[in-house]
Amino acid sequence: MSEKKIKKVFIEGAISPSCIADSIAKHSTKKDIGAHSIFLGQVRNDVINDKEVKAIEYTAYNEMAEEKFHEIRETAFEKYSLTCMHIYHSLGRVNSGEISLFVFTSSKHRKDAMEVCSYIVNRIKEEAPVWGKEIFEDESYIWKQNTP
Amino acid sequence: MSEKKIKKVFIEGAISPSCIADSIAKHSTKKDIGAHSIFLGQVRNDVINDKEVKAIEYTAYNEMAEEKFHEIRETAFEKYSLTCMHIYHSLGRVNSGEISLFVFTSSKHRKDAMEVCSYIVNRIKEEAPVWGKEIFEDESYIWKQNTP
Amino acid sequence: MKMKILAFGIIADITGKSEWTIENIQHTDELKKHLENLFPRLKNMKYAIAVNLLITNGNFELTDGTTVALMPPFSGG
Amino acid sequence: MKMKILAFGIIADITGKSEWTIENIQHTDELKKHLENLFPRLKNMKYAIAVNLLITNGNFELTDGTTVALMPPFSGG
Repeated sequence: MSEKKIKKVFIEGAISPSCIADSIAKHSTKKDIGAHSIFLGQVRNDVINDKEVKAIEYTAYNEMAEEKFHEIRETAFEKYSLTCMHIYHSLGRVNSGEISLFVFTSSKHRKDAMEVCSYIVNRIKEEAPVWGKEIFEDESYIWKQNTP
Repeated sequence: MSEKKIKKVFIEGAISPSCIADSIAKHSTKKDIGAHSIFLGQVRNDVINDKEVKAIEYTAYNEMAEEKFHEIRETAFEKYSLTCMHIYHSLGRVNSGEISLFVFTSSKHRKDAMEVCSYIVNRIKEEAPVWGKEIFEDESYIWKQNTP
Repeated sequence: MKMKILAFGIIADITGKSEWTIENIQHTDELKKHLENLFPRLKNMKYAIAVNLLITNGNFELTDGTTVALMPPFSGG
Repeated sequence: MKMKILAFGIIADITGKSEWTIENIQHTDELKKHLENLFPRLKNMKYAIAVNLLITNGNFELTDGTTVALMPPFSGG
């Protein structure tokens, strides 16, 4: 492994609204920021073969995922005019209605903040080695497939 | 005025992170939502002619603005696959580092939530009859000009 | 024939008031001329005119009881 | 020559284990054939192979001490 500092992305279980509020509040000291863009992924209660999804259980290839998140982070800072960025992804069980992905980008102007947020979310969905297992009421499951 | 129900958009002073957290938390019962997109406008401490902006004071043509927000809302629901949307805009004084605009869109899938959020923010900046007065340390001011 | 005038942002600074009544002005072009005579700084200002909440394009006839808003470029958000 | 194999998602379900060691396999194509013999369901699966954290394209030579990960399509977020 190289010596670059890798920020912690994975957190155990759902991401709470109060954690998101804390993250936002911390940026009030960064007074050159004019625009924040936030993406939140929430677990849906899809019905598959007549059974309702109660939760998603996430697993990851942690070591590779942390590298990938770091690379996405570096590229985002190179490609966009960006002041701050934070990524949090759940591992383990997240119930439907709860939040499992939190991407937070901040820039001087709105265009940068919004474009880079969308860029990061798309790369995470496509490239992060994370797998979701959709668990039904009876604890049976299927492996989730992301829509492109 | 027509009889359509107009949602309240303007709030007095800054939008607090805890208000944003409450808004997010309320959506955990809407289990068909898979993606939230949030835009936050934060007041910057720009330096203009060697003086630092300490706050922005917002005024609006309230009656016209509420109509415009309503129209933006209706068009957004027509153009995009959207489950929920909320717009909050500050009136009065908002200090640098504080939040003055909060746009919150929710959809089944990420693409809709992110595109419509950006659409709404751009329309608000261009079409909402709201004016910001940038106030300096010595209480002198200039009228804000939005970047396109 | 009376109309209500509303002024916003820098325009209210220039006119020194944000709401007043005018009489016997037939259309928006006449109103602009009238205001620019009273407040010459308006001549170099970019502003939109809304009549009863709708932004006007070109010259627009004014009738009794209308509300006319003078609006400099928006800067919300 | 020993290599560590990691299996994720539905692949770990099929193989019944998420981590094990194999010996004396020269390259990724040989590994795939070996695994598909042991676990025929893998033949119809779409999966990527990462060697030491990097996703491989085409056949890739394996050396002592490498870590090989078997990864079905990602579904995070």
